[in-house]
Amino acid sequence: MIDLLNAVVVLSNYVLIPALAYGSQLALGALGVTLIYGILRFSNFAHGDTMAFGAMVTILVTWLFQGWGISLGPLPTALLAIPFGIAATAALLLTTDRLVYRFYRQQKAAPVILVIVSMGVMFVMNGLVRFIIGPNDQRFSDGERFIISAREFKKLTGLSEGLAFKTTQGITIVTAVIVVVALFWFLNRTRTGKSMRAFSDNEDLALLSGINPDRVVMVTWLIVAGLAATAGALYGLDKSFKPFIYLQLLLPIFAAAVVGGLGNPLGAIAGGFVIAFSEVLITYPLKKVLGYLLPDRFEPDTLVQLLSTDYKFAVSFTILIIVLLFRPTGLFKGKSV
Amino acid sequence: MTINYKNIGLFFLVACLILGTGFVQSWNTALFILNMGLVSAIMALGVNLQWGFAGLFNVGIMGFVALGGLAAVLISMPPTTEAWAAGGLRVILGIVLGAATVTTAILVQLRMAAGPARTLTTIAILIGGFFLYRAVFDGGVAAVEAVDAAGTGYLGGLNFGGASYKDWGFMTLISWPVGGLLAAGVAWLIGKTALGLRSDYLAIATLGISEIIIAVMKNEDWLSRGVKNVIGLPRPVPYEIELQESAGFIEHTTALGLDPVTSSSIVVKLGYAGLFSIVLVIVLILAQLALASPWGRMMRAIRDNEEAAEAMGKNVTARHLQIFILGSAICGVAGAMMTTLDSQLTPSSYQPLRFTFLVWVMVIVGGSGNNFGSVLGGFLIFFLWVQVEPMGAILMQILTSGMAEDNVLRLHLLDSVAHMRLLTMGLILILVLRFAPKGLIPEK
Amino acid sequence: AEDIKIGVILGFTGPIESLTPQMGAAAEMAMAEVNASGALLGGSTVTSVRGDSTCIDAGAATAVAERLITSDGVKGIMGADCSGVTGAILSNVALANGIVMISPSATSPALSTAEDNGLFFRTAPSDARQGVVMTDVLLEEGIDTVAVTYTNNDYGKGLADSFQAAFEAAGGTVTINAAHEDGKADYSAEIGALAAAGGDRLVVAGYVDQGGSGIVRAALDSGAFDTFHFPDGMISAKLVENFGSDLDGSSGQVPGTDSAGAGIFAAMAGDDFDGTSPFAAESYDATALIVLAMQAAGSSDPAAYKEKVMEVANAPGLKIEPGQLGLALQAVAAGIDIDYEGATAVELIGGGESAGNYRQVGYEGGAEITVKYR
Amino acid sequence: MIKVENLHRHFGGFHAVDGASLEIREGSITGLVGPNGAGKTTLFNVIAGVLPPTSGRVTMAGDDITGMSPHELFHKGLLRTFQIAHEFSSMTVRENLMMVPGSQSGETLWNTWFGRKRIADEERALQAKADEVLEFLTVDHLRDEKAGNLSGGQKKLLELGRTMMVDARIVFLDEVGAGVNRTLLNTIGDAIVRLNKERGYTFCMIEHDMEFIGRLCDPVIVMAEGKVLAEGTIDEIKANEQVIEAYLGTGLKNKGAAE
Amino acid sequence: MTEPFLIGESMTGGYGRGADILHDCTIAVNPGEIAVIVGPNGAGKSTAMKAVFGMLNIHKGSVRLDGEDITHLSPQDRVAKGMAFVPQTSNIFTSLTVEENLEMGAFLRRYDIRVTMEQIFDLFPILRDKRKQAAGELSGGQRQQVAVGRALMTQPKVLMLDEPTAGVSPIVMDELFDRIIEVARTGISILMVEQNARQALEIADRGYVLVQGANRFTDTGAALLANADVRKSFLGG
Ligand SMILES: Nc1ncnc2c1ncn2[C@@H]1O[C@H](COP(=O)(O)OP(=O)(O)OP(=O)(O)O)[C@@H](O)[C@H]1O
Ligand SMILES: Nc1ncnc2c1ncn2[C@@H]1O[C@H](COP(=O)(O)OP(=O)(O)OP(=O)(O)O)[C@@H](O)[C@H]1O
Ligand SMILES: [Mg+2]
Ligand SMILES: [Mg+2]
Repeated sequence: MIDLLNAVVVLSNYVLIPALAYGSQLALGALGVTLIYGILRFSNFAHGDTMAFGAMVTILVTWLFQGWGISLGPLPTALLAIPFGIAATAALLLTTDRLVYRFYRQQKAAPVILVIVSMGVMFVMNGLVRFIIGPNDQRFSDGERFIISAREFKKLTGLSEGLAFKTTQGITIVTAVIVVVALFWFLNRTRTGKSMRAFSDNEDLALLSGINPDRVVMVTWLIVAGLAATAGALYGLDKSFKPFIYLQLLLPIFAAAVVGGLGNPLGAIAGGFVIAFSEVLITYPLKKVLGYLLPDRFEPDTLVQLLSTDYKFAVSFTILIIVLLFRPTGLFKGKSV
Repeated sequence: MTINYKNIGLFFLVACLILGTGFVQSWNTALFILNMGLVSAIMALGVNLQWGFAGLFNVGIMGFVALGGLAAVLISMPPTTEAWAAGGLRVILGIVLGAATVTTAILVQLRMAAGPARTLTTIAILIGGFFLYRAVFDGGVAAVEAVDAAGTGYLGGLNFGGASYKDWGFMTLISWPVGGLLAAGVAWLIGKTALGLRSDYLAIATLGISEIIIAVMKNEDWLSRGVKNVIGLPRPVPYEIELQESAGFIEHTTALGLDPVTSSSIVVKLGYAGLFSIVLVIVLILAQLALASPWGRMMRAIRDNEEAAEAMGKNVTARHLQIFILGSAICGVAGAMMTTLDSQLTPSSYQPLRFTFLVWVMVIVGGSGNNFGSVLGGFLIFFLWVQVEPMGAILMQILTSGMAEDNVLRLHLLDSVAHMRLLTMGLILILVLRFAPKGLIPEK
Repeated sequence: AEDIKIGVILGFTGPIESLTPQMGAAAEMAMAEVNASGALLGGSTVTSVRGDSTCIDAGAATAVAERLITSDGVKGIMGADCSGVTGAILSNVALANGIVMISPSATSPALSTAEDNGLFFRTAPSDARQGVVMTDVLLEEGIDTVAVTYTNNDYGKGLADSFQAAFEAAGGTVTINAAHEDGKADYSAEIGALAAAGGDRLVVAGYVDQGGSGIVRAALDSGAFDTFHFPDGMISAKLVENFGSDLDGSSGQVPGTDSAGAGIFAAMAGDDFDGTSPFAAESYDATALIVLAMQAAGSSDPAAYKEKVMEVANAPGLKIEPGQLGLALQAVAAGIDIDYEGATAVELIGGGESAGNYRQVGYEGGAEITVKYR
Repeated sequence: MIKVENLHRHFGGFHAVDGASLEIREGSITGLVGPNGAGKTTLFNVIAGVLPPTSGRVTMAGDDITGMSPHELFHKGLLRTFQIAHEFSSMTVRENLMMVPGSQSGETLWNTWFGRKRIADEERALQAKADEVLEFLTVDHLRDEKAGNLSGGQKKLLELGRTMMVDARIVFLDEVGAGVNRTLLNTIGDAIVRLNKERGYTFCMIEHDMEFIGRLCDPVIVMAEGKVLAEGTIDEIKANEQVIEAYLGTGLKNKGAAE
Repeated sequence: MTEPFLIGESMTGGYGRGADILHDCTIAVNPGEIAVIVGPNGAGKSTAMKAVFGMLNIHKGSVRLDGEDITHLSPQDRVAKGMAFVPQTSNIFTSLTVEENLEMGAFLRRYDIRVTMEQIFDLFPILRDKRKQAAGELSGGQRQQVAVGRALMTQPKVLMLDEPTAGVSPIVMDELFDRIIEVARTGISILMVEQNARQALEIADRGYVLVQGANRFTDTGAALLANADVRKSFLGG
């Protein structure tokens, strides 16, 4: 019995919780990507760096607050600073749209042009962030690190395996779920949300219905700013902030958005979990778990690992491709331009 | 006809940029840009074939380029005889077993009637095959990798020149078409499975596959030393040192009043430029002929509306596969050429940003759907890629010129010069597309 | 008197971009010192020309090196940083143009045997040596089972392999030797695998700015490992800053000596940059060696001064510490043999690489302490 | 010519075609009418291989063609037009027509490189043919215009024009008349009859303009709710109570009041 | 002569930088009237409609609504002024459900749209069954019904329809014309393009025959129907 519990705890600690948290992080990023794809109809490569920008502003404000002695008790002070991050990101995105994207929208440029333009924007934002805060790691987390740490858990339960659950993991998971539900509701139930979908479907006809395109675009960027800054800050809190990483984060984020079905918020979260779980689960060596579950005689002396972690990306992409083969526009019937 | 002047003007402009580099900076740098521009132009042609002609959103270019590089190693390096003796056959046997397992499984799927029996047999074959494969293969790999891990530790290639393998530089030329074939083979596999996907879904699938290819090249040390890199590939052109030591060469250069060291590297680069130009011209002519023919028309029709093209008797799936393989093969050839130019294979230098997206930028900025646009884009963007670094520095100097010597902002700005490289690239990209939203030489 | 240009090719952007500013600053500090003395080749000056190696993109790195050599006319290269691009620049550019390269941080064993025509040196030791030192440290601490994770490049792989070989030969057990990719968003899978394999200590052969820290963070958070062992790429003030007392009980080693030089160097760096940042001291020394060799050869021609590098670096001769470059230049000019010790107790062996002195570190009360030198 | 047996096509739980059986006689011009959403277009799509049937069988001159792909069917001489025009919008009007004929030697890569001469000859012939068709459809002045820039009706004409580029055995026309000017439509009707008489093409056409159907078609098949409701001559159909109720209606109620 | 409620007067213009499509073309309609435009394919009927709705730049002539010059207003401002338009092609939101399509028609109306929607469903019963289905999955005729329904949802002052009956079955077409008459009777101006020209002209107060972008004949519907020339060349005899 104890063995069974230990096995469950090991699996939760190294597979379930990390994958849930990582999946939520991906989902938050993927939501922004998927929203831009859904409404403005292009894959935004600058999203990773938008997240970095939002996180950067949040960090700067957090430092300010920390300097003033403001804190949130057990919760990270950064939560207080996120609204400022969002506001700054919103300003940045609206400016970018005004200076860059609007021109191509009016030209009715092909989506791929926008994709390439967004790469240009990515380079510029990337330079901007590194310019302002530098290329290095920055730490800004405070408050309680853990809801429960491995050591406490062991003491509490007397089990030989520990289970750690970080505050940031908790916040991320909760936020992701709330945001997905809210966004889904907003897009499918509210007038503004529907008008945004209408705009993405048929811009000319949206005009004929009296929908104001500028407003739709603005609302989209505002929501994206909220998502990007929140996602960026939460990611930075959980791991650490480093501008370069946000660029790397883009790949799994896109994968999550695509496998879930582009343009669909529910897809983004499903996609996030698919990617996260396939990375963590397939490469997890079962040695310890089996060690608890099987009688001593059968205890494995190898790692019992299906594939080495070298191939964790390969695994998640293989799964992605298999999913797409059966559901060509993702789990939740996404769009394609 | 005016449009033609504009295009010639654009090519002239790029030529001037490269020549200008030669005059202002150095001819070596100019030739380096020229050579990489030639290779990039070929890659861009491959991508243009897929995207511009057929609308296939392939974001896995990096993988095909890397496969070309792999071919360069597999063809032009000497075999590691000890490694072959230690476990070469076992590795090969392992691979054969693996392939046989998959083939048998597929055959079972095709031949047996559907039902639990078939599923069970397939699973049994796959699992049994997997363990058999691992048992045979892993041992072989361990043996191969144990052979002088720091120096070789891999099976090596097919260059039988022995100790003087470096003199067999023509082997690298053979590796170019082989790189194309290797890429084509993998493209065929991918195409068979994934080409049914649309737009961005195909994109992410190809992106993933290219990451998988790189992962394999990074981690399978027995194949090409993984992240330990293979350096010192033979060359199809003479070595600078040889030229510098050859009496005849020194005589010629001094007669012309040139420095033998500089001229040796220029001569070598010109050699590469000649070889690359031949390939580019061939690919360009073939692509251009194909585009301006009923075949090109059919491809454009498929790109415009697959359903209607299918109804008009065009086999869309087969055509997509054809052009996907062709475009990928061209990228493979270019990849082998690039590895030849670098004379080394370093898997970790294959980054999507550099090898996939930069090529896309070339195609789009050049003008997708237009072969000359792709060639122009290849040269121009690579020129920028190299030159934005000094440009970024100049930009910073201009920005800071008015500030006091110890101005904090000035120091901060100068500190961040290195980050201005990508920023400058981004700005230029945005500006170019602003003034030529359909690319510099748009499709007609 | 001429203005001699020296190329400083480091990855100012890319995966080790947080180390390179200090390295570059150290190199330029050496040049400033030389210029201040006015003793070089009858009043010549040296100027730094920076180039971005990107650390990973061999193509970009060779292009930069090419430009520095052929258009800026540099007479020597301080760099490059990462082993991959260093090999590329060496075989494609430096060899062809006959330019001397002294790398402060390329540690791949493969570079020991690369063809170099006597043009390539490094002030960092080969990782083959570090593997042995690491084994000694661990076994002395009574650790005989470890898990190893390395950054998946030639540095990490080379180090992990040489360590595993040395450790197992000495009777230890490596439960798992798994790679991690730098710059990835999440290391849960890697930590899962490492934890499942188990071990008394986790050896992290990575970069502190990169996946290395991510791995340590994830391992600590999930309770997978409490103590670690860090090779050179991980040891830095940053590590302590990041993890504080969580590291207590961990160990590591980094190229370094108890020579007074290291301390002097750190003091010289003062507030300008962090003198204890990895490979900053090596960068200072690499630059110094180039200049001193020029002085010894009486010429800035690489073909001439490449012969002198080993000579000025090794005994016998007048020992030279950081801050004494002016003195050294005068001594050489006066025909006195010198033995450049510098900030890292430079001693070049074999084909021109650092012999490899290491500082063994431990962690106590949230601080890094020096246990001893090896 | 074409025989459809107990054909079903479901979308999720919805039965768009629900057990339809019908026959298109060789050499006939068969009309297919029925209320909006009766399943006519879906039926076409299944026959032409665009949609796989849920169940049922389609044969062409005795050969089973169920589930064959559209391009294979094209080469068997089965052509179709689309109700919502599917022009190749970035190609010129003339290119839209010239791409149609199958097995052009210029569609093989090898020939584009080494068989230029043959291609040039073929192209000339194709071009002449295309121009002839364009003239007939009164859009010859637009031959170098991008097809995407055509007016709604012109696009429909182009749909029709494509089927005139090759020798077909059977042509399925899905509302080619909708949006086409009536005077021109009459000319088109004449051409259809001519092709039918002189070249022996079989036609099957969906149309809501009863006058047009009446002028050309015999027999007329009426579909409703995925099934065949009636079949017969136009007069029989017009007199059929069920058809009137489901499809034809009884004319304007308000007409008088408007004037 | 008093000025008509809506008039596009002497409009000359074309698409982008291309040649002019419209040449001095005039279209007008009054409240409670039905105006019908007929003409051969490519005559510029749809172009004229778009010009009136401001989706195309005209460089000569003007558009006036109720005496006010609206030549330079954007389409969406014209919607706000009470104009509604059903284009000839891509006239529905394919990825939105039928119901959402209708809601979008009433985007600018914030108050009770349920009643109007019920009326639309009564007019086109099939749409009630398919209200939750994506409009892109509908049959051709059903789509057309959605498109017209969307415009009716606006409850406009001017309703502009480009070939509303293309592809709809006879029974629905009759319903539709009936409805149009009803709508006109409530004082709304209706401007439509039709290829089912004879039925359309029968109910039209004004008729315009457009050829190559210019007015060829302008008269009452009945008069045009009676004109042998018009019948032969444009109405199919
Ligand atoms: N992809 C689809 N998904 C769901 N339902 C569909 C789909 N395609 C068609 N339908 C439904 O199937 C029914 C038949 O459609 P079809 O297009 O065959 O009608 P039709 O007879 O051609 O009508 P029309 O005269 O209006 O063109 C319609 O009710 C339509 O809503
Ligand atoms: N977007 C466009 N760009 C350029 N030319 C266009 C465009 N749309 C239409 N045209 C051209 O303008 C002319 C008039 O087109 P319009 O759509 O107004 O015709 P129409 O009278 O509505 O015809 P139909 O009855 O076929 O719908 C046509 O010759 C067409 O080729
Ligand atoms: Mg239909
Ligand atoms: Mg029209």
